[in-house]
Amino acid sequence: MQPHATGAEPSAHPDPVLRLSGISKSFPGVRALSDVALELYPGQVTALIGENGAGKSTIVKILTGIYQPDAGVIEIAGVGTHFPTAQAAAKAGVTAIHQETVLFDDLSVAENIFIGHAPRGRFGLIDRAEMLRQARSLLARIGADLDPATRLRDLGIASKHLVAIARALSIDAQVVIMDEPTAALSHKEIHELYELVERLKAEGKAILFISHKFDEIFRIADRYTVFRDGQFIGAGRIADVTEGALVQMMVGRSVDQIFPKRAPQLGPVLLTVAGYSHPTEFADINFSLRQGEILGFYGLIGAGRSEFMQALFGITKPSKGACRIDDKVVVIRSTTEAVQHGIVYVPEDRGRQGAVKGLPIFQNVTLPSLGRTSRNGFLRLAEEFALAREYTQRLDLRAASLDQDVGLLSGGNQQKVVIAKWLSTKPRVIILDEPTKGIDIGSKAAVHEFMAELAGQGLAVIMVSSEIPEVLGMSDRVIVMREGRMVAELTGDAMTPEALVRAAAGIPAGVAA
Amino acid sequence: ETKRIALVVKALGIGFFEAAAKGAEEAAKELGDVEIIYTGPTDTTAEGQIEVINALIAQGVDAIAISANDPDAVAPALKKAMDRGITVISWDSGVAKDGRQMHLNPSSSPLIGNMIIKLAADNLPEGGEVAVLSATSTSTNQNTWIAEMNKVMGNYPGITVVGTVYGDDLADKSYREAQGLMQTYPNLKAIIAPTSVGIVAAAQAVTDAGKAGQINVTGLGLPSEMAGHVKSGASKSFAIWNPIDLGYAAATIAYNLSNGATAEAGGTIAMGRMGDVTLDDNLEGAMADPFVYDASNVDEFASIF
Amino acid sequence: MTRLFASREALLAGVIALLLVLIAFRFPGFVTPANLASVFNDTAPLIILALAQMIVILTRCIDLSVAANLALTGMVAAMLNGMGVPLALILCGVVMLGAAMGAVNGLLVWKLDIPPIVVTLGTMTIYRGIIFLISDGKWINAHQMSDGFKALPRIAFLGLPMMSWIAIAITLGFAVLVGRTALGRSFFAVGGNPHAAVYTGINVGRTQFAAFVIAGAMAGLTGYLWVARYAVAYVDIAGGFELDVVAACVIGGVSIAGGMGSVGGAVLGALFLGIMKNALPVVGISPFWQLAISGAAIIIAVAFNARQGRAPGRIILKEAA
Amino acid sequence: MTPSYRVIPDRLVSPFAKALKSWESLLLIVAVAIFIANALASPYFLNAWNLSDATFNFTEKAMIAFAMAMLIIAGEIDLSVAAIIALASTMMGVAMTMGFGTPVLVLVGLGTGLACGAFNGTIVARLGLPSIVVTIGTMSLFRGISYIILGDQAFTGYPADFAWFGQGYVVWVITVELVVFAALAVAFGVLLHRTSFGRQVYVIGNNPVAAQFSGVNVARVKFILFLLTGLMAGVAAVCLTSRLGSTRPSIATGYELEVVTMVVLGGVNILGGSGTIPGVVIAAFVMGLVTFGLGLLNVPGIVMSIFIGLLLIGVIALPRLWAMRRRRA
Ligand SMILES: Nc1ncnc2c1ncn2[C@@H]1O[C@H](COP(=O)(O)OP(=O)(O)OP(=O)(O)O)[C@@H](O)[C@H]1O
Ligand SMILES: Nc1ncnc2c1ncn2[C@@H]1O[C@H](COP(=O)(O)OP(=O)(O)OP(=O)(O)O)[C@@H](O)[C@H]1O
Ligand SMILES: [Mg+2]
Ligand SMILES: [Mg+2]
Repeated sequence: MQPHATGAEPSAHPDPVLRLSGISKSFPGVRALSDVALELYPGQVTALIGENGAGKSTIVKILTGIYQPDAGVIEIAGVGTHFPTAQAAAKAGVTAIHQETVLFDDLSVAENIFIGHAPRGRFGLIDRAEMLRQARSLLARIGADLDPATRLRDLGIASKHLVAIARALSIDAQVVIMDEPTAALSHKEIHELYELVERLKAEGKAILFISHKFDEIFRIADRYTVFRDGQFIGAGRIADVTEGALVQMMVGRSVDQIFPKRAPQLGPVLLTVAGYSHPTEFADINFSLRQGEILGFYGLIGAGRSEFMQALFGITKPSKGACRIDDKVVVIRSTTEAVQHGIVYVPEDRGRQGAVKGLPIFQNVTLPSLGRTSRNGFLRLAEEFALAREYTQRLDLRAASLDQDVGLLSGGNQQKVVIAKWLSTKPRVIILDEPTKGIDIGSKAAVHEFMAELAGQGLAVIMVSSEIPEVLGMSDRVIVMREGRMVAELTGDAMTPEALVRAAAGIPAGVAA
Repeated sequence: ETKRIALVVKALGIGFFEAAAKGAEEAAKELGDVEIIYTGPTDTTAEGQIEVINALIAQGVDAIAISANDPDAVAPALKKAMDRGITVISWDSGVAKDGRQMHLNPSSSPLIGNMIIKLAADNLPEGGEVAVLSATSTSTNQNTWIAEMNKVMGNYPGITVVGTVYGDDLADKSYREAQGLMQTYPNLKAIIAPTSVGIVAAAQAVTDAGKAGQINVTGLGLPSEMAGHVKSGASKSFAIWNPIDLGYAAATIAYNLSNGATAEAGGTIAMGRMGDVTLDDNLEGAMADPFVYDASNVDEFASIF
Repeated sequence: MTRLFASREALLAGVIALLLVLIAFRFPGFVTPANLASVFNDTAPLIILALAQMIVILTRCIDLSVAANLALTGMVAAMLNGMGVPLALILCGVVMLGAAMGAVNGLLVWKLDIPPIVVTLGTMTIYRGIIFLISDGKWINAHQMSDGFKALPRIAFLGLPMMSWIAIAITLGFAVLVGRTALGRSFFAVGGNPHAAVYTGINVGRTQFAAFVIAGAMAGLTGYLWVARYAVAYVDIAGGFELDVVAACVIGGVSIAGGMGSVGGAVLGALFLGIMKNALPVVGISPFWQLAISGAAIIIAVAFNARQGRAPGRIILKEAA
Repeated sequence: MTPSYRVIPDRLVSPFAKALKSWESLLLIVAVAIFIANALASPYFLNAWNLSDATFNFTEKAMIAFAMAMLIIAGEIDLSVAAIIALASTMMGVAMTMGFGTPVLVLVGLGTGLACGAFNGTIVARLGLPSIVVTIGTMSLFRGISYIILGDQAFTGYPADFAWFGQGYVVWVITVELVVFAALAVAFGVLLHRTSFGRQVYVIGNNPVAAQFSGVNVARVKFILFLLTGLMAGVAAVCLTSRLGSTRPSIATGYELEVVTMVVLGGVNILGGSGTIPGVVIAAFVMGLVTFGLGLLNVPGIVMSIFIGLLLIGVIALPRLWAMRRRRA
């Protein structure tokens, strides 16, 4: 199928609600968008597809008045307009669920939903009762079972995301934008989100949906638009295109989506964890891990996988349990000690826990390896650059230079820097927590390739992932966690999608999943 | 060639020192070939005065006459000044002996010590509790006067000093300290504040507490600042020497020393219209007796200083 | 029940009550209503400025220039009084002048994006310097002020001086501002997550500007009250008071990182400090001990507050909950 | 995997070009301008002895500023430094009255500084309390202990050889304090810019969570920084006590804000994450030159502080205003 290069459509379709044309936007040193076009139609879901750093989030920010375009036209229902502030965009009927959760931990759920446009009562003061009432009905509408008076800080990450969705819907909008809305949601919530999207479609809203997951794009999108390196590549109807063609447009070449084939060469047992427990977060975790093995950890969001991994890495202290490396008992009280023992952890929350924004790429990469790139505590710049160059290039990092601030990279490229940082330490056990979350398809393959290579070199790899194909495709063995406990350990033929979902959701055998 | 004499005060802006500067200018006019540099830090710290002294040394002034915030801390800097040929004297609040050629007390310390307790006692024929509100705890002259006062307490039976507090020569702190005194000692009969800042603040605090007339505020103050409180009855009487005279005398002594006069124990130095000052073994001398102000004469002097 | 106990305000109120009981043990006269009223009156400027500082801190800023602002407006008030300007005009004048100085801080933070601590460190010295320039360093003493000028904060009404009533009125005003207006809620949003505030259409800079202007206006009003109350104006009045104000906020549970705090907390924090300051000399503790004791009190209070405020964390394990 | 990697250059801008456009260069121009203005304004300025005296206006504060700069870069602050000076000086006085000689006095001064730093460091780094508030508390606590010990008394009569630190000369007009200042400038410059410890300081200032997740012992680094700051306050206490020849509890009042001003003027981001030691060194000279130059004209200290305040805001604001104008044009 040949995609329509112009995005123009047969007249059978209604006119677009929103049309962008000739939009360009530059940041110091980066041209994020050049002369791109985008059209959204009422009652249809348009998927915006592109690699990390293609400019997807940038266009969202332009549409919501957070960035101003350098050039180009925004038309709503055929009338040219511009959005100097976020409020102007909301007034014009554009609302968005942003890629980062943009909420306030110390305000209540209701206040988070209505901040900036709270219902007013007497003397123009905020009408709290009315605000709670409206919040309750909004939450009910998206099927979220939340008390609007709860402080946001007390909610889990998935619930927070639901609040963000409720907030977007609290604005009466014609255009709803969702920037990777399912990245932080678990199975059940994702399905509820799909239903919500269907309902919004039925209400005649125009939806812009950004995702790296092709299965969901094909499931809910009606149309697509592809960007590559800030350029408009094509647009058209989903029905007229295949996955392979989309990927081709996206990366400019064909990508082998098959997980790397490998014949695991298992060495001796490297790591043994016995009875690891935490007073409130997880209990009684037992497993052992061999050299050259990839161990998957599956579970729903909030199952406690990250909490356990962070305890293993010395961030939090367990209350009970022992950890042995090479059959020697080790006590890990800090991250420094974990690194000394060869255990490293690639965190899930790269913005907060991974990248050090404000410092250049090379300094990020060499941070845990400073002992190797320095002599007697004195730094050696040339060695730092050499080390950083080696690992970032292998991960196909897109950056202007190694001296560039990490904060200026796109989300996916930041993740690559964080992974490079840990690989450069030559660890023995590497824990990857959602390593491909928010990473585009090309880089994803590179990360998978790399994981296989690491295992081949005799490293022990732990991979926490919520993506079933990834877990099944990469792991030699899978541990499933639910509510802080190990509920299943699967190997070989027992590793099926059904088994994973059943164990993770706590559905006993025999009941339909 | 004109002589440049620096009058260094504890802090700029205090009425007492402004008046002293007026006196120094008067001396300059009388002597003819003198330029007065009136300077000081803006808060009452020794470090601030040292920076001022360093700047004066750099300018090569002929003489420095200082009222010190700390007798010891400024001494090394002043010693350096003397090493570079600058005449150094202290006045009002003194400097350690090796940091100056002589020190001019406004009055003799025993006289002042006796005066402040006498002012309180004269209005308390039946005796009673009195408290002292001082300036900073490091203030040399305050401490000397209070020590002298304690020496003569035996002459005033029935009067007991129940406490000493420090207002740091800050109006608001002094005010709060005075309030604290009234709360702590319900039978308090008088507050002695041998500081021009403290006495005004204490009088205001007593007035605000509705105790004007019951608690007598006395000590050392400026007539212009105290006139209102004398009228309201918060203060029955207070004493002070004339700061204009003091500035005048300090400037004249500095001039004479830098023109060849010598400061030696037992010797005298001329102070122009104020007569001669006689130095003791510590090379200190007293200018004049303190003068008492009350309702009968305060208005007359309020317009002068 | 546990909620009530856990709330920092209730806890702080308890500590204050305990403090009063301990003082009463040594010196019963301190807890008489008349004396407590006078302590409250003494603490009024601290209460007003702690509230003002609170909203600034809520927006992730800090205003170190409040005391200098107070001193400058106080001096201007005294000078205007000396020129015979009527009191009503002086009152309007000080609030406007204070707000203008707050606006200078706010504009530098908003338009030039200079960190607030740097801006106000600079303006703190500049405002103090300006007092010296306009007053020539001279003091304005009680006898140079008109009786009407000095009287306002002292007028008693229902047994409390006007200064206390003003503090009470301002406390109520802040309660409404912070709890019930869009601006008040946006202070929390801006401080809690400035990044997210942008996405919700709140102008971070402008909200911070508003906080500075309000704080400045409060400092201006307090400037008049201070000068009229103590009947003196000079360069150094309220020197170092900005640190007391910040300490009051922090003791009251206002998070220095922004986004967290309450009117009740700030007021209680100010009262705690005020009672400490007033009580120490009264119970006969040597003046030389005062500084160390209040320092220790601040550290303990902060440590305590932090322990209280520490998030309990999520609890994944069902039976542990 | 494809062997042909996309090549990422190390740098696009050379470090030298970066330095030319840096804050430090701007500040250096300001310093030179102030120097020239001073020379033109006062005939007494260009005199070796006078310039030597002028260094006392900043040396002690600058010693603390080096450590404070690192602390601020790491995202913390210590407002208790002036109070540490007071306590260290008081302790030296106590040791002196017990009859100890100069070497012991110096050790006591440095030791007290270290102890105070350890106290701050423990509370901030181990208990995780906000340093700005904790050190407002310890500021009262440390100075309060001085008041408890000294009351309205003073310690005087330090041994004659003790005066060497604050009043001595190494050669000609070069004072002991100036040499100590220079040595510390180099030491801190190397520590911050050339060692892995210094790198960790920057990392913590930019993102303490990521630093912990990268194996950096955040609490330890912060603790060491507080220790260093306390130590430097101890060094300053030795110098200042020696220079004044006496100890009062009110010694060094208000130094903390001048130190912070110096650090910020030196281009250190008060929010942490960036700044350099050379910047702080230049800022120290700028502040010393301004106060001394204006002092020669007998300008009152408070008016000088207006200049410092304007300088502080102006040096940050002007380039930004300039950039805004250019963007609009
Ligand atoms: N504020 C900014 N300053 C500088 N560069 C930026 C900024 N925001 C985005 N960029 C750059 O613009 C480009 C597009 O980024 P954008 O976030 O839009 O990518 P994306 O398509 O959303 O990627 P991802 O899938 O990783 O989220 C990237 O090269 C990024 O580095
Ligand atoms: N309410 C919350 N408050 C703060 N942090 C949270 C909250 N909920 C989740 N997180 C953080 O988000 C991440 C999610 O971890 P969580 O334990 O909930 O899930 P998980 O089972 O580890 O799996 P996943 O990696 O899929 O999220 C963790 O880093 C956790 O610390
Ligand atoms: Mg994006
Ligand atoms: Mg997780």
